[in-house]
Amino acid sequence: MTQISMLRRVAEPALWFVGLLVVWEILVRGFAVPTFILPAPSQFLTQMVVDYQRLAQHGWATTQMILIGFVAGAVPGLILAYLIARFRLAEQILYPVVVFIQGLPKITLAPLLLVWFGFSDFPKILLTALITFFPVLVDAVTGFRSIDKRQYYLSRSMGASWWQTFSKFELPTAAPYIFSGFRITVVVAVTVVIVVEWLNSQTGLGYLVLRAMDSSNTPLLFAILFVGSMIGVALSACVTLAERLLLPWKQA
Amino acid sequence: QDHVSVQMNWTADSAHLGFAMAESLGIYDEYDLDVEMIEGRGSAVAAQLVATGQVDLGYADAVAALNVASQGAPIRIISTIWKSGQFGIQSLADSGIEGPQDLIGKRLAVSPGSAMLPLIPVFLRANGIAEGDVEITNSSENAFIGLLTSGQVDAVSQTPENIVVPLAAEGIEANNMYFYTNGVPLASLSLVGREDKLAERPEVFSRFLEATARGWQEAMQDPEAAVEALMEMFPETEHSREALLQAAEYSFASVCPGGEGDIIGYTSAETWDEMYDVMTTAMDLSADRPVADYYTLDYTPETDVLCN
Amino acid sequence: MSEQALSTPQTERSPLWYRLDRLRSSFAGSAVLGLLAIAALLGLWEWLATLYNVPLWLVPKPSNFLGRLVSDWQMIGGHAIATSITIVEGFALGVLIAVPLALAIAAIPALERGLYPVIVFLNIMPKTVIGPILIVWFGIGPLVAALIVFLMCFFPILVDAMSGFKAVDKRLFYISRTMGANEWQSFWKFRLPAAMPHIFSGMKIGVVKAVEGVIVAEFIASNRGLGFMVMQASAFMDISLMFAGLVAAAIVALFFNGAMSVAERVLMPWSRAGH
Amino acid sequence: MNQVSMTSALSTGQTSVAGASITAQAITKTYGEGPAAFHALGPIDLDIKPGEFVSLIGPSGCGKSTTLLLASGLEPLSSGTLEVDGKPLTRPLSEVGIVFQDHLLLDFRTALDNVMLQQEIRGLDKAVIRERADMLFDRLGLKGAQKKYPRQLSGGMRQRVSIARALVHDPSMLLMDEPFGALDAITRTQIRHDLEMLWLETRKTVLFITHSIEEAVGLSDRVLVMSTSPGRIIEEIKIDLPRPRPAHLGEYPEFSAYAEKIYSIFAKLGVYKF
Amino acid sequence: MNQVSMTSALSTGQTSVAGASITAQAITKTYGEGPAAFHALGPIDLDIKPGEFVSLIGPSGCGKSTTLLLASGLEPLSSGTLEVDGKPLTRPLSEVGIVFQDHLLLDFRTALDNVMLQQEIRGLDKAVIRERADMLFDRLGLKGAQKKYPRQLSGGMRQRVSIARALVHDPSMLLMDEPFGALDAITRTQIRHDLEMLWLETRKTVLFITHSIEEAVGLSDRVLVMSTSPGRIIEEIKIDLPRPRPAHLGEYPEFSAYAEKIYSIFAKLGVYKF
Ligand SMILES: Nc1ncnc2c1ncn2[C@@H]1O[C@H](COP(=O)(O)OP(=O)(O)OP(=O)(O)O)[C@@H](O)[C@H]1O
Ligand SMILES: Nc1ncnc2c1ncn2[C@@H]1O[C@H](COP(=O)(O)OP(=O)(O)OP(=O)(O)O)[C@@H](O)[C@H]1O
Ligand SMILES: NC(=[NH2+])NCCC[C@H](N)C(=O)O
Ligand SMILES: [Mg+2]
Ligand SMILES: [Mg+2]
Repeated sequence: MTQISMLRRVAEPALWFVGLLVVWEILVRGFAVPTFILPAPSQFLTQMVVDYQRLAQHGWATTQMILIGFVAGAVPGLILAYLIARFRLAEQILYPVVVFIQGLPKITLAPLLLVWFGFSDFPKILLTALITFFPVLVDAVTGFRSIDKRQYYLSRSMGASWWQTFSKFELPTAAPYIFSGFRITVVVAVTVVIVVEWLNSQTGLGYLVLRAMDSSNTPLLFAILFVGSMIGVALSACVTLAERLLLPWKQA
Repeated sequence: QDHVSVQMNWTADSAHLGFAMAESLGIYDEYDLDVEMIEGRGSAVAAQLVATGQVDLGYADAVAALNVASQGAPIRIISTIWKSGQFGIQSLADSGIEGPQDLIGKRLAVSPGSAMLPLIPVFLRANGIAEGDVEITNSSENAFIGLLTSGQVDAVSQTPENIVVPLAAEGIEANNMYFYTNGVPLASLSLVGREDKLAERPEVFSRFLEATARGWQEAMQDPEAAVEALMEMFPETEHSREALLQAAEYSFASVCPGGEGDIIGYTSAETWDEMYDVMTTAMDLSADRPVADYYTLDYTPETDVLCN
Repeated sequence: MSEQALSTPQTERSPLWYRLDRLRSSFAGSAVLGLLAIAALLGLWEWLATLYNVPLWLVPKPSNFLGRLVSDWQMIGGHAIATSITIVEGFALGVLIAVPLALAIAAIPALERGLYPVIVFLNIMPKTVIGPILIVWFGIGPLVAALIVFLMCFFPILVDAMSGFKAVDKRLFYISRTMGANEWQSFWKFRLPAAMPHIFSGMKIGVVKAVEGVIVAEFIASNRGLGFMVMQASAFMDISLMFAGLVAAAIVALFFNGAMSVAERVLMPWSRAGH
Repeated sequence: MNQVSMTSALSTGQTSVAGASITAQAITKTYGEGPAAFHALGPIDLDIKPGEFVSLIGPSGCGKSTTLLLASGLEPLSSGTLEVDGKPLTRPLSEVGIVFQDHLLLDFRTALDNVMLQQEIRGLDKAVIRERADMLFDRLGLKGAQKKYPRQLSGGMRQRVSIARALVHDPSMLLMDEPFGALDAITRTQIRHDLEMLWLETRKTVLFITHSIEEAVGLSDRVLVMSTSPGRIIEEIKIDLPRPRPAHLGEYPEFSAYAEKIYSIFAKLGVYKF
Repeated sequence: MNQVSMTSALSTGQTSVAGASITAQAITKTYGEGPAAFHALGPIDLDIKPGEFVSLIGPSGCGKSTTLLLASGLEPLSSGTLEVDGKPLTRPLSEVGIVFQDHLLLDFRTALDNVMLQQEIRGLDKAVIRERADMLFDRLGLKGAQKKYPRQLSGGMRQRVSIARALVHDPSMLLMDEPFGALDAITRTQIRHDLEMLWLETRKTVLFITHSIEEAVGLSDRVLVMSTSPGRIIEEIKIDLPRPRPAHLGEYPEFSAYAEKIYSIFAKLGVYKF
């Protein structure tokens, strides 16, 4: 039973991917699209095999950065979300500031951050966190607000402390929303990290992107993006898995 | 050995052949220098990193460096390596664009935010072309090759290394027209230092300039070896040997625009005055400080290193 | 009679008017507080910059770029409007495609297993890389900018709408089916309103991503808009105009977000009622 | 309160379309699958004739609500066959009014809008249904609650709104899951009477789930008594009492005899401990 | 089923801490504000002595649940004063067991975990409470439901889980809002009896809200009858019947007299139409 569904879980997306790549290959060949505009899958997949070592190494650097950036974005996102959802004043003061900061095209700041902090990890983490925390924040706010106010009757009548109310009532109620924020964030984070590395790093897939672009090596470029996307798909699957494990009542 | 860190303008390419050659031939060792070349992300960033003191020297386009300096950054250009501008206009060979006048009525793609942007109006004016006569469209430079080959634009503004060389690799012939030779006589990639750091170890920087100039001289003599040296110094580079070799021609032309006998890395005070004139009159650079505030010839090597 | 005394004073105003009035006052209230908070943030920045004597080429002071915002308001405003139009186009496209797609994915498990990873996969392609390819395909023009905005805001809306549709209490379908509701009715009258809180949070994220996207889009291909202006400014090393552009973009984001909140209050009156 | 009786509010002139029949053979329901499977109901047989009023009574958790969900086609059978009007049920019944045990009002609609949903979805005449809705609101003591959202209503009011929703479109069959559970004794008796009058007039088929022996006996042609979980029908009791039946049933010995009989069946199930 | 009686399951040896007193003067509650304000309750007075069992009965929507929320300190008063054990109530009571009308189980916890929440939050001994929980589950007919999530339970089972949750920590005061509403007649009588036995043993203060006249008379020392909305207390009836009271109250004339009295008060409120 479970084995069959496991198989499906892997086979079905795989089928879609293969389909996508085949259509891509046919289109590129059919319309004779030059490689420097859009390489055929066969080209960049070959490139992937050739360059697997470098891709793996930089891919790992990027993955680490994504994970760090994700945590650095999600944790403040959750804290702010809680404050915003619970305290009207916090909502009125913090939310506009958050939207304001979020509305600043922070990517433009990448060169400035590079000037301030050099090629260190800090500006990369900062940028990633700044760009990624918003989805978690917004979804968590909705989640914390979705709690039926009458549940507070229950928690208060038990004399629950602040922490107990949070951990036993509010957090589980908001959890499905928070996970949906995570699903968005983890995917956004991949893109962001790649762009940030492209602008501001000496390692990672984004840095390789820069190299590939400089030398007009589009097969390499797409090989890199393919790897990045696979990382994203994998991380996204991890979030789904975590959701299944942590929120068993959604499955029942 | 004296340590000198240099913030490069970009990732390693033909603009850094001279440095790689100096390193690989042991010239820097000879001058008792321990040189660290750091790949970068644009000239402005390099100039700013010098200003914040994170590196000893920067390798940046003169226009960008002067712009940073004019906003109060305590930096000075100590040597102009690429004495002629790197930017220009590229078009497919069969487009019939040979000179500036041929651009009239054509579509020209420019990348917003790029360093060539301020140069284009100067270039047009110098050639008596009204801005409305050329249809300028804004597009990311990463689309340039596609736009050119698909015929969506007639010309693009970039460096020949970034357009002509990769097109050649695809078997497509293209032309380049430098701004420098068409009415915009501005220097390009230059070494920039911060005033206090320069004052601290004047003689070290002097040595560095001489060693570097000699590196370029050697590179021009043996381009293959220079490319080899570059690939050894920056093994991560994606550029192919052939591409680097082709680009080297453009690079060397910029180092020695005056041809044989030109002094590598040296721009005279008179030329500086002319450049400053162009920048303050045609390019909005503030003229409240004299040009002598922005450059110094104090570190120029005792003995001139000449082009051959 | 004490009962009379206790009952609330009768007012002439209709409940609708009262609702509008409350909305306005509370909305204006939040707006003022929010602006004060942002002003405080900028004030702190100004103070620190002055205190440490930070030079302009490193970080401009708020007084520098806010001044530009005022003196060049016509030019900046024009770009802001161009940007806003692109946002509206791309965002509308995003909502129109993401919501129905989310419904399909939520309804058909095979799509979630198969199509969703592909969407994740495609979504990760950085827009800065996709953009140039789009330009070559679609030409330089507003279409590409709108497409990039669409690509940016599509995903958050999709994900949140998906969880919204999935979170709908299964028992609500009991009612819709016993009423013989057709697919359209059950979507329109049950699933959509029930999923609304999720969709709105997706749209709130989406609209901010759209602002981010539009700037990127205008870096890549456009002849107007705030992103274009910021890039021009950076080419000319006009840092204060650059920051003025960034701030203007943030204001555009605030505006769209505010519009979102108003839409939420109007479209989901039940979320405000009671308690 | 409005003095129009619910009966007149409900019969819109069109006299008595006979209701549908429900026939079920050996239906069962198992929730979940694999080791987590839970056999919740049956096998049970049902044979409800057109226009009959049948009550289902049984201990909590025995599968009454499940039976209703199966009979309405809302949950698939795990086994057995089910026919409505002689035709196998392939999709949820829609010519029906259902009161669910947990009222299932839509949070995002006001009380009135919850009721008017029937009109919107079925495409009925708005003015007519609106009038019926207003009468039902009056009749059910919901005056003034029209514009409130469910969460602003008391428990009993929510239940009454859901009753209004099930009746407003004058359905030919009624399925009601403990509809009067949260009502006070008086309203409960009142509405029971009203429902009986309505039924007498239109003779719709009614499947009525209740915990209350009094209600079951007071309303039904037939009472089906279910065993503890997994529920099966262990007794079928025909109630031969004249209609309309009186309010204070306790005072009538015929009633008490039936009630006593059901009590004793329950007692045999071993529920009592004292 | 387990034959241990609920009483013994509930009294953990520690004999009868007398309950708290509740005194309220002219309390009222208005929900919302401005033109949307709704005057839901009062003014009413309450004077519940320690260890007293008081029922509140009244038509649906009259403000019974609201009274409970006020008395527990969960909703702020709109006016009036309220004291518990002689001290003004400034924060929600916590030494209390509350059964809410809409059970308020947490969707994301299994039945057992919903009950064990009391232990987790109050930091009680896990083993002890777990044992009590198991006994309550048995006693309330919830055997086997421990690991089910609320949505997998029948309506009545959910309500019983919430009763277990209110009793598991052996509180000194009980506030119950229609706790037996969704139970079948038999279980209902059974649990009523069990609750009475428990109360006799420990004499906690109980405020009991019900729609059932039978339950009110069968359990209480005093019954407070409320008027229609906005509810006020219109009658106070002392129930002078010996305890424990029998299961089939209907058969006892003393009981019928009290019931009749309440019926007649309700009837005067104008609820009856037939
Ligand atoms: N949060 C709220 N906002 C507005 N009105 C409310 C709210 N809660 C209750 N009411 C109103 O207050 C009145 C009393 O409600 P309450 O729940 O106390 O009634 P009740 O006596 O418990 O009724 P029932 O027996 O049906 O449970 C009702 O008219 C209800 O509509
Ligand atoms: N979705 C579900 N998943 C798993 N088990 C379920 C589900 N719904 C109901 N059950 C189980 O099926 C049994 C019968 O439930 P049902 O709701 O039909 O009982 P009921 O007779 O209506 O009880 P009540 O009188 O308490 O409403 C119960 O034991 C319940 O736990
Ligand atoms: N592929 C590129 N964008 N190259 C740009 C090179 C950087 C340029 N030479 C500068 O000095 O700023
Ligand atoms: Mg049920
Ligand atoms: Mg109530």
